[in-house]
Amino acid sequence: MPDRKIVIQKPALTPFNVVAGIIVAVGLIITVIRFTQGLRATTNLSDYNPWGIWIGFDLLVGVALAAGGYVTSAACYIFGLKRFHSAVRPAILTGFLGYALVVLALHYDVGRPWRLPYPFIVQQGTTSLLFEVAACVALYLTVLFIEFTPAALEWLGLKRARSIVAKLTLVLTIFGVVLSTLHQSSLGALFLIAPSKLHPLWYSPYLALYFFVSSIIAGLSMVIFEGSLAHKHFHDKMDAEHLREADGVALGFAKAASWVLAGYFIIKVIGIAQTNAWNYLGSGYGLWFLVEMLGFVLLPCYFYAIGAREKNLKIIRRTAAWTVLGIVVNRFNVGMIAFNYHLPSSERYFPHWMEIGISVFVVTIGILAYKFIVTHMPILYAHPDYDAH
Amino acid sequence: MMKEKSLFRRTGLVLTLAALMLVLAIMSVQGSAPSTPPADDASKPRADIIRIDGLKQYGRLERPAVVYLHEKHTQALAKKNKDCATCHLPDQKYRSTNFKRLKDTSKQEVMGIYHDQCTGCHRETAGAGEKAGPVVCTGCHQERAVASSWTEIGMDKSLHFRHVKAQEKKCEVCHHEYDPAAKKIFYAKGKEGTCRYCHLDQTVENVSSMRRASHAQCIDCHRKRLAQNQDAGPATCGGCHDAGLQKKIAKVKDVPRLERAQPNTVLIQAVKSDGEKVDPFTRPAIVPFNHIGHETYADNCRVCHHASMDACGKCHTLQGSKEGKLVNLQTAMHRVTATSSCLGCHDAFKADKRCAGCHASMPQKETADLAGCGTCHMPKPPGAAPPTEPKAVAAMLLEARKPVTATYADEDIPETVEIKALSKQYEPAKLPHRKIVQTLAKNIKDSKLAGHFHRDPGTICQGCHHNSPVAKKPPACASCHGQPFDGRNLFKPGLQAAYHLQCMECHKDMGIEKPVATNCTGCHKEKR
Amino acid sequence: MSISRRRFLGWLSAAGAGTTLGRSAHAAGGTHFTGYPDSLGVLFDATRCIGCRKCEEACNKVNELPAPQKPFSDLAVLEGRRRTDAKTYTVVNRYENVPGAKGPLYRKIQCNHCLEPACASACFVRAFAKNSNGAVTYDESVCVGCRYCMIACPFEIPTYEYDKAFTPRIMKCTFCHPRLLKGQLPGCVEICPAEALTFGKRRNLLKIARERIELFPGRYLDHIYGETEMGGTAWLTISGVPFRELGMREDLGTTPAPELTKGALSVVPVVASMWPVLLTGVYAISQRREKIAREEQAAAVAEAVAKAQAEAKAKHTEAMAKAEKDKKAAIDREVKKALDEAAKAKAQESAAAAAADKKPS
Amino acid sequence: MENVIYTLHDFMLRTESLTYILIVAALCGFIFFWRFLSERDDGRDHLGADRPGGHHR
Repeated sequence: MPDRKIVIQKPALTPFNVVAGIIVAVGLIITVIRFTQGLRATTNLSDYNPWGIWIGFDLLVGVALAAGGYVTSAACYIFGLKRFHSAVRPAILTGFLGYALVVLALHYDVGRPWRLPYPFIVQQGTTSLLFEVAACVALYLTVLFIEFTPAALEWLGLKRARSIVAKLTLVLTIFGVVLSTLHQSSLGALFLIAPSKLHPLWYSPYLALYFFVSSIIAGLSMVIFEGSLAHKHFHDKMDAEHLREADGVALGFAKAASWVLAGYFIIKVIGIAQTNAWNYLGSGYGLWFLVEMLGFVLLPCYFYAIGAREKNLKIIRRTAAWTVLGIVVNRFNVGMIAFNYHLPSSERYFPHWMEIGISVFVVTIGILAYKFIVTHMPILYAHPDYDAH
Repeated sequence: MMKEKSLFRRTGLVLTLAALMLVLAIMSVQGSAPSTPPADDASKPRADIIRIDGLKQYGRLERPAVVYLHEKHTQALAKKNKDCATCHLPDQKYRSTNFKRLKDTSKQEVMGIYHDQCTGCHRETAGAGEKAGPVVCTGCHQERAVASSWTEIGMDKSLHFRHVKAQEKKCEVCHHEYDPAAKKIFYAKGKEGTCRYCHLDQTVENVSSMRRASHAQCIDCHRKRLAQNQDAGPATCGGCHDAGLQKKIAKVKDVPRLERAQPNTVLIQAVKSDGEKVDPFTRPAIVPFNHIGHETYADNCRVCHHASMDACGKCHTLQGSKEGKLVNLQTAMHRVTATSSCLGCHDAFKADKRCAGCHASMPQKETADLAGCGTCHMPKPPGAAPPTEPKAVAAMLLEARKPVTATYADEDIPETVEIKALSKQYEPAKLPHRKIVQTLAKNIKDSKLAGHFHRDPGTICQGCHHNSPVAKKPPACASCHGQPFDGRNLFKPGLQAAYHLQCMECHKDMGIEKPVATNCTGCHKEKR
Repeated sequence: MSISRRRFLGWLSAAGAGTTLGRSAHAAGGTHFTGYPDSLGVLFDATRCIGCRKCEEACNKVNELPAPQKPFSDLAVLEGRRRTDAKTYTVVNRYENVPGAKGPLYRKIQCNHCLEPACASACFVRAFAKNSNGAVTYDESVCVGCRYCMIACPFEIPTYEYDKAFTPRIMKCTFCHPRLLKGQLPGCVEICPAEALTFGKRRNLLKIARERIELFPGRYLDHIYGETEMGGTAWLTISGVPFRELGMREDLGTTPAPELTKGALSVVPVVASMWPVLLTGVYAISQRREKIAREEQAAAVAEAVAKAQAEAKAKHTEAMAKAEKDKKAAIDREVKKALDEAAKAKAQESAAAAAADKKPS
Repeated sequence: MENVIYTLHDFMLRTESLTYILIVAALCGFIFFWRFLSERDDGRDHLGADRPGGHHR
């Protein structure tokens, strides 16, 4: 186990710090413009395209990729797969950061962000799936925060509080799975109300199910993906248990991801059969749909299987990165590319550079926060003073 | 481990390739078909496009039907001094319209004939170093969108007259009957009907389809006459069927009346379903029909005699019979939506610009308005005793029923009408009332049809002054049209809309471009 | 393919969630909703519209919207395709060269005031309300500005004030709700010179539309747009050409918007209540399996210990018996003594072995 | 298109029939895929373990 008290002094002007600094600076400038001149000045949103990448990427992708928290904690605490224990804390942390950033990004997108609590405290639009998403995201962010507190409390040395929270683990995990199931699926169900706008290959009565199942895939893949990144950059922060279990986590998650991907592929095909959308496969959108289905579902399914069979971590890690990209592709398709497919190309949406700037800014903040927390709190190692809960 | 690694790489590669191939396969099957047709002949519309899809009768086509350009082949053969005989074999009397065969025998054989003979000739031609047609499957079997100028051609009065003249009134050259017992055709004088009575869209037993019959007989005759340097009709596809060339076919003005012993006047006769004729003079009103008058308006006999050259009542009996497809006499005469009914044909004239101004805004519904009945249905003449010849009675009644187109005297028609009711922002609109009436009256002056239906001098006023009795001084618009959206009368527009709808709709339907509907000051002068 | 775009929320009802309790069960309960009785509407007759833009002008005036760049009398704007925006509640577009039409055709665009508005169904703060007079109105004071209503609206009507940094509103036609309350006509209806807009109770408008279609079968298509589209709208349209020629979508289906999300919503309580049950069950099973595994391990260890002990005892007894026998059989005392010692040594050995077996547990 | 569907019943008859075929095909495929996925694992792993948490021992 590394001695966490040794702080390695690094030069402040590393390339990473310089790039991150520039991004943050630009992000802050755009923030000022956004909150002084409105969305017209910072986005390419229009009356035809009310949602851009701040929803398509920051919300849809962000929430999907933060699914690692509930997937890992469910595997460890509910399904009793204790050998994945070391993966839980990093997953919870990324989940928490992910959701926090989603909420942060939403402040940019909605017109009057200070009214975000209105659905709960002023008037409840319970018929809206967005209400459900909002409620679940808010609650789940709280759950993730509590789940994450043991690490912070250990860092702060608050033993009593930490032991109270530790006792809540199972309840919190079950809560997390329930809330995640609901809002992950509801993000897909948001589009159920617009059958005339979403391309028939993507619109399906199963949309909610697709989003939920693919969030499991996203969660599994993100844990592998982050694990490999953390291994590269924070190897010195990891304890023996973490290092010993890391390969097992990757192998187990790869096998699970392959299996879930197979199921996902089948339900996608059945969805096409149910809506009888076969004839669209011959069109341009059909080609793009096939790229998604074959390139980002079937292909990773196969390579995960190969990786798990051959115990080849390199393949697994690359496949994980590819699958994460596939999730991005899928969410972009539903949220933007196949959405408004009926409009002439002149009315279609392409993000403004400032929109991209804010999205990159938000991701950068996430990475910085992760870096800070991982270097300061017991995430990649167990605190010597505490038992594993 | 290293070995296994190369295994993954290989499988991955294979999988990727397979996926790519699948994508390409789907693209080629589904995507390419409707996308862009080869544009070789698409530039100029043609009348000679034949879809060779005869194998349809043996089940689904395995490949796309062949789009065959007939004149391209005729011209190519003509250059080599070859003619129809190259492809069309002689049948009993005329050449077969089929390609290199008299009959469709079996799928294999028909397919074989096309494949061997078409590609055989193409190969031969190509072998001789000349430009030739395709020899591979997809060369012929492909979906091609060639612009078509094909239009149907029919024997109208003018064309018929020219044929009669050219054949020196020998009707038997074309007209014939079929004797099913002897399985022969023969000519029956005075029984001539139109081709389509027997030659239907599809070949039925021994009666060939209209298409086949006309192509065999017309072209054969035209070709024979052409060969003898006689005046003859076209012998190419476009000659008859190209929209442009069709217009160049000479039209005879004032075609002399057809000679088939048809009556000048008819008394419409009702027949009961059992064939018993109803004595017209026992009926309260009878319909005299001006046969010779209608002949000038109809392009051919089939306009009215749509299935046989018989009296309407023969099939359309009083109660309806099987031969008349259960359409009874009443319906056959009155159904507005039927083109060959009296009312249907009369109604079509309302679309004329001169008539549409008033008639387009009148309901098209078949009306139960009994006032109009008297135009056709007349009480029997008092003097005519029962045994009088019906045709003579009809002639007598028609003599008494002359078209009238007169309206009120000019001084009875207000010259201008000022519309002040809606002038908050504008000066009163000045309606050139008399000019309008005079224009309308002029429009119908030459129409006998209009003359019969606008018998009262006030009828023409009804175009605007609707829904009130015919009168010299009809009520003002505002006396009916008040506030809009009156809950007690859902269908009546308010005054402003009533004016605008009446004026502007009429202008639109009559093709009067000024004033434009959106140009307020065109009618209303701006208030200063 | 002539199928309706009606969607089947199959998997949701299959999960047993479609048939929840309550008075609102649609098909299953035999109840269905027909909207407010006597609610109002407008019938737009596309064959009557002359494209004068008076309705746009009136709308702008009565709603006190900002003045447009070009005056309303300028009909050149009809050259392009326009839509509603944050400064315009209604626009008229011109459609030239429509097959089957004598001249240009016009179509007015504004909120159709759905019987079951998608915007209201989608709004998570209930900023939209369907009023009993038929108007769908918007309450700016609660709106968060998420723009989900714009996603949901099949007619693409709600617009957003993208220019405003702090107080952006959703902007859309209000059916002149305040005017209706005062007994006045909507601005556009009042001014229309040709009564291309007919105002009245929706059920009466349907009668008028049907009557017009019946009286003039050649002028109108036999369809009232809005009678069933998206579950029906308060504003109806009749036309002489297919509605798609006027830029109206014909593939919207007849399912009202709330019906589209009803299934997904009904799953929420089921997941919320059954997931904890199932997950706790899974947890219990995994715990139990762990416990059994532990017990089995303990039992196996105990058994091994017992077996070793029994074996040692048996060996000991055997050795003792043998020694006894030997003792009796042996004559030589020295031999006997030596055997005694050997037996003792063996017993010690096995005891040590047993102890060694026991230790690792 | 030559096959126009006019009734919901016909539409569902077609889609549901195909769905059942797909389900059967998928189930058969799953068997082989699970074998493919697990055949190199140590012996005890052939049952269950198809949960999102991955395989267990």
